[in-house]
Amino acid sequence: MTLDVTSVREQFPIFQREISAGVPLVYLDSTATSQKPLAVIEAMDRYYRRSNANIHRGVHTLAEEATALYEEAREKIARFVNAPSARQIIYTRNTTESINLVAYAWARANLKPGDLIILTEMEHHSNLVPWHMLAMERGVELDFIPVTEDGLLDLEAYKALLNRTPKLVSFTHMSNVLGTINPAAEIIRLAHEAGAVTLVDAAQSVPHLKVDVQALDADFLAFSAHKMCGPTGIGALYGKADLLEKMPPFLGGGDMIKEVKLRSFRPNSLPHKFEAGTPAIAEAVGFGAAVDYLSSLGMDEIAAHEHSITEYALERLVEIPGVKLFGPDAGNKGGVAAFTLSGVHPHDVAQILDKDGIAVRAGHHCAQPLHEKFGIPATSRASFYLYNTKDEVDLLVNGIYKVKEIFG
Amino acid sequence: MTLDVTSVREQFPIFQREISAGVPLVYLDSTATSQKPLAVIEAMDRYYRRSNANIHRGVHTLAEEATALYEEAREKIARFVNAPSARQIIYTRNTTESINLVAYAWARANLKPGDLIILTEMEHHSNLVPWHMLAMERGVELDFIPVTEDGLLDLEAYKALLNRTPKLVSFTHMSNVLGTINPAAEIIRLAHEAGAVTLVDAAQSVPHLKVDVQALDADFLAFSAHKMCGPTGIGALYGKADLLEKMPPFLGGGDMIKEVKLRSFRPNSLPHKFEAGTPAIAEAVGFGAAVDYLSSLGMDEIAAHEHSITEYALERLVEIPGVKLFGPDAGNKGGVAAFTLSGVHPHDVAQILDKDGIAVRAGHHCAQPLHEKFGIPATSRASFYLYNTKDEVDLLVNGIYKVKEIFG
Amino acid sequence: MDDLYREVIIEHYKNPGYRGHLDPHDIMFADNNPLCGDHIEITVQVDSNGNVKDARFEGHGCAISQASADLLVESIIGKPLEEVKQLNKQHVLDMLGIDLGPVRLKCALLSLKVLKAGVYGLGEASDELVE
Amino acid sequence: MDDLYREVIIEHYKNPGYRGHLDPHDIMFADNNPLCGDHIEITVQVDSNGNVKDARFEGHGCAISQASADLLVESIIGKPLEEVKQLNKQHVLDMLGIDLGPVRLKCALLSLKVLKAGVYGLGEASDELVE
Ligand SMILES: Cc1ncc(COP(=O)(O)O)c(C=O)c1O
Ligand SMILES: Cc1ncc(COP(=O)(O)O)c(C=O)c1O
Repeated sequence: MTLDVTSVREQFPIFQREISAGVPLVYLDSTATSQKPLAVIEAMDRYYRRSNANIHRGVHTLAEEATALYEEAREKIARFVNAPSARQIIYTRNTTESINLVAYAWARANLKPGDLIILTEMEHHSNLVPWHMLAMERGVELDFIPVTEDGLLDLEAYKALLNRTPKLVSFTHMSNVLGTINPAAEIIRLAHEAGAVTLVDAAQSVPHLKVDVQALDADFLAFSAHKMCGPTGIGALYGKADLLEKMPPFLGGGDMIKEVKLRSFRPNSLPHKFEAGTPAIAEAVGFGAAVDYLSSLGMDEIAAHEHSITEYALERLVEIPGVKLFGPDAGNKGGVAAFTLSGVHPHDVAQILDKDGIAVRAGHHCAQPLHEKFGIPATSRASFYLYNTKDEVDLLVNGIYKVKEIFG
Repeated sequence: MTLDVTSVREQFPIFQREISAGVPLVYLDSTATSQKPLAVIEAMDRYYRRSNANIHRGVHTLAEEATALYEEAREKIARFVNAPSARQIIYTRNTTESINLVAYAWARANLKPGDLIILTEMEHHSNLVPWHMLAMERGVELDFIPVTEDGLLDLEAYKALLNRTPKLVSFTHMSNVLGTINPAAEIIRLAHEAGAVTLVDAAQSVPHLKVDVQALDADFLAFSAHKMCGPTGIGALYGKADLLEKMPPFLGGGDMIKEVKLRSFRPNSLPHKFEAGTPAIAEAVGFGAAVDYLSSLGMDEIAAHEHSITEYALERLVEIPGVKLFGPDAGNKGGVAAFTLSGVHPHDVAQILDKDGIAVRAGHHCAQPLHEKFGIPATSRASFYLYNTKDEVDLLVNGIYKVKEIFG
Repeated sequence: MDDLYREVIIEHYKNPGYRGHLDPHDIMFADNNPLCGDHIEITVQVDSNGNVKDARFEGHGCAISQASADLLVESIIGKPLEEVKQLNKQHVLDMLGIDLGPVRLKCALLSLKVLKAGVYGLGEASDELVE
Repeated sequence: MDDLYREVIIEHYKNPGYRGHLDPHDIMFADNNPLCGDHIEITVQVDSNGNVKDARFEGHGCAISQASADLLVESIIGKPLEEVKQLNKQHVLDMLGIDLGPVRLKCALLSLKVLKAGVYGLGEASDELVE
């Protein structure tokens, strides 16, 4: 079954909008955030119009409904990534908070000065800064799996790093710049052999590939709803039950407690231990609807569609004189094409494309060290998702020719 | 100008729903979370249908629109509480996260073992547990302003506590159980005289009263959108600029940085320093719409309306044999009526009321120590907001008589 | 009368047959429902054949939690412990004969959770015991 | 040609008149735009009357940030420092002659921010300088 893109696009109201009179939207920025289908928008709308209430502590009908909706969404998300149990899915604000949760509640409780954390050179700032903060505060050490010229992780160098018995290996499943899909199962297996805990930044993989936390054997795995057709304001952390159970709580407050005295408290059981205060309830409902939507289309079908668009885009972009592409070729990568155009700054590329309704991102894409490694301050990045078409790739290519003309 | 409740109610779609066939909703649980007006639901809907994009880093039209909407909402919220500048408003998930942000980023950087934090006996768990965690981790000491029999803070006892030169005084502006409106300006003035920093838990005050952070001279002030007609998943922390500027960041990741190297980073300026990762963008838009909606009605008008309902409710409830009310009388309190009914557990009260569509909350309302102080495990709580009517109070009273009948 | 508060519940709440504390006992366990403060303690005496000789509950809380405890304790007297270990959610719901949402379900199942944690000799009662 | 990239911008970007680094200088300041990596350094020589004798910029980034810097430096030569202190956002936008959203505005105003932080002798450049 291939994806019927026309009917997919009909599900996304934003494609009816024009960027300026007569100029339709060509959205090539899904790596930053995805657009939202009707099913998700309407699920949240319905929640606010019919069932809105605070959860867990209420006896009345609305509170019961809201609680059920909130927890059913967790079950859906757990099934989507094949978590053994829904209580291993912690709701957070986004991938970034998920990673910080591990940095605060697991790493601060388990690491001592001198302990080693292995990251990679292609990490998003979200998987760098929490560890910088920890390194400054606690004196843990950081080292990095190098990225090769063609945008892959250097696994031999990784194996050498593992000899230094790291306590944690934290890495991105898919790079948001290079598009590289890293061999997560192998990285985790090697980490486990060396006795390290693993954290997978799955912000880019869960939206685009079938991710199975048990097949990967990941200890922690972080992702965001907004990149997978869901709402802003909610993300998730998956964790192995024994790790989550041993961790102290992170944020303190209502709902995460079993009992509170004036001077002490007992934390609640999983997953509530890590969800303090009124959570993002409508957003959880939307997250559940997003997972339903993606599942109804099939993650393999979505990945295949993206793959064919990406292959076509790389082919066409590489033909343009002055365009330099970053990252591996289509075989090893998700729907991301980051490039430079000689003599033109990526911001100018993006702004001129925008006049034609074409939305691409320009900058360091929250991966400054990676850009530094490649000796460039910024790239332009077009990215593809289930609703994109080859026609849109053609519009992008024409737009780049226009940029070249202006900068003559 | 008094509030036109009929036209207010028309703005809230949930009042069209029936709890069961022929049984309309009587929503008396706004202290837990408020219902949402069309203006808020539609602002978010429109955002997802027209402007959805990731913010701050994008050059294209949608990203520019989303960024503008996100930042305009911050300006609105700043004006709503009279903050000197929008950069002093940090978006968080909720009041709970706002308080934890202060506990992590301010208190952990500034307090040492033995330092004293003053709280009150009427705090919500959100303003207790973060300090319990800090006390366990860092050995700071906690002490509590006692609550009198009639539900007020004992200010003489407070003055005595201040002689012990606390570093922080953190207290609720309005109790979510007793309804007590605490004399925040005076508490803060006394704290400042004693050299302490102040944190106001304004979860219940900002939705119901005109709150002016400058008139209060609050150092930090925390509130949640979902309790003030806004969406779930977003809250705010107001802070004085010099305090916020000196604080280290809390969560690390994208957007909160100026620059990232492989092994270090420089934090961004306010407010972004404290907003890591993709924020709750649609929710910020909804938060802004909520503030617009409340302002359009007038906070003084809303408070006056609630006051008249509360006065009436207290009068009628106290007449019921077996009902015991908690908290001060209407003069000193917001729209909350917590009560027990002798011989019947609050859960049973709430469940029987629910059969008639009446939504009240039963339990410890995340204020277990306060309930312990009063020697009861739980209360039933009816709470009132701009959309409630005296007729609804009558329905509540009739419902309680029915409970009495069932329990004979 | 409200179907949610069937006579059986009000009756067992107001006039429980098995309220008390057995001393000596072979099994004792207590826990509370953090969401609402309901509390249940159960004590059990076991005979030499491994059957429940007698049992009692103590506690406070809503009619549903207390009536469930009374009904549950009544239902296990004389039963082999092995059979008690197999009791599930449906056993309690059948005795109550009402529909409950997720929050009140916790009230209804607190006594079963406490009983099973005690019978299995666990350190902590977990929700999984009553699924 | 696209109105967003008026000839003046492309022209000053491709053929800047004031690119360089003055040594000696009386004022020097540099900063970058964290969102996109644009970088601007400005050096200024001041004469004995407190007027700008000469000025230059160095940097890299988009056409808008670099053209703005060139236009800005050109516009201050000969001006009293006191007048330079008063320059605002509108001064730059008038020279560029285009509409900009909030993100690109930061590119356009980076040079003004750097210049004013230098002239005021500040430790850090803040966005408030260019409001
Ligand atoms: C006084 C008070 N403080 C804090 C909170 C916590 O608010 P939230 O759950 O939105 O974090 C509440 C809400 O229940 C409250 O009433
Ligand atoms: C690889 C990767 N990690 C982490 C993140 C951060 O996600 P969020 O901003 O939702 O926290 C992103 C998104 O930009 C990403 O692409």
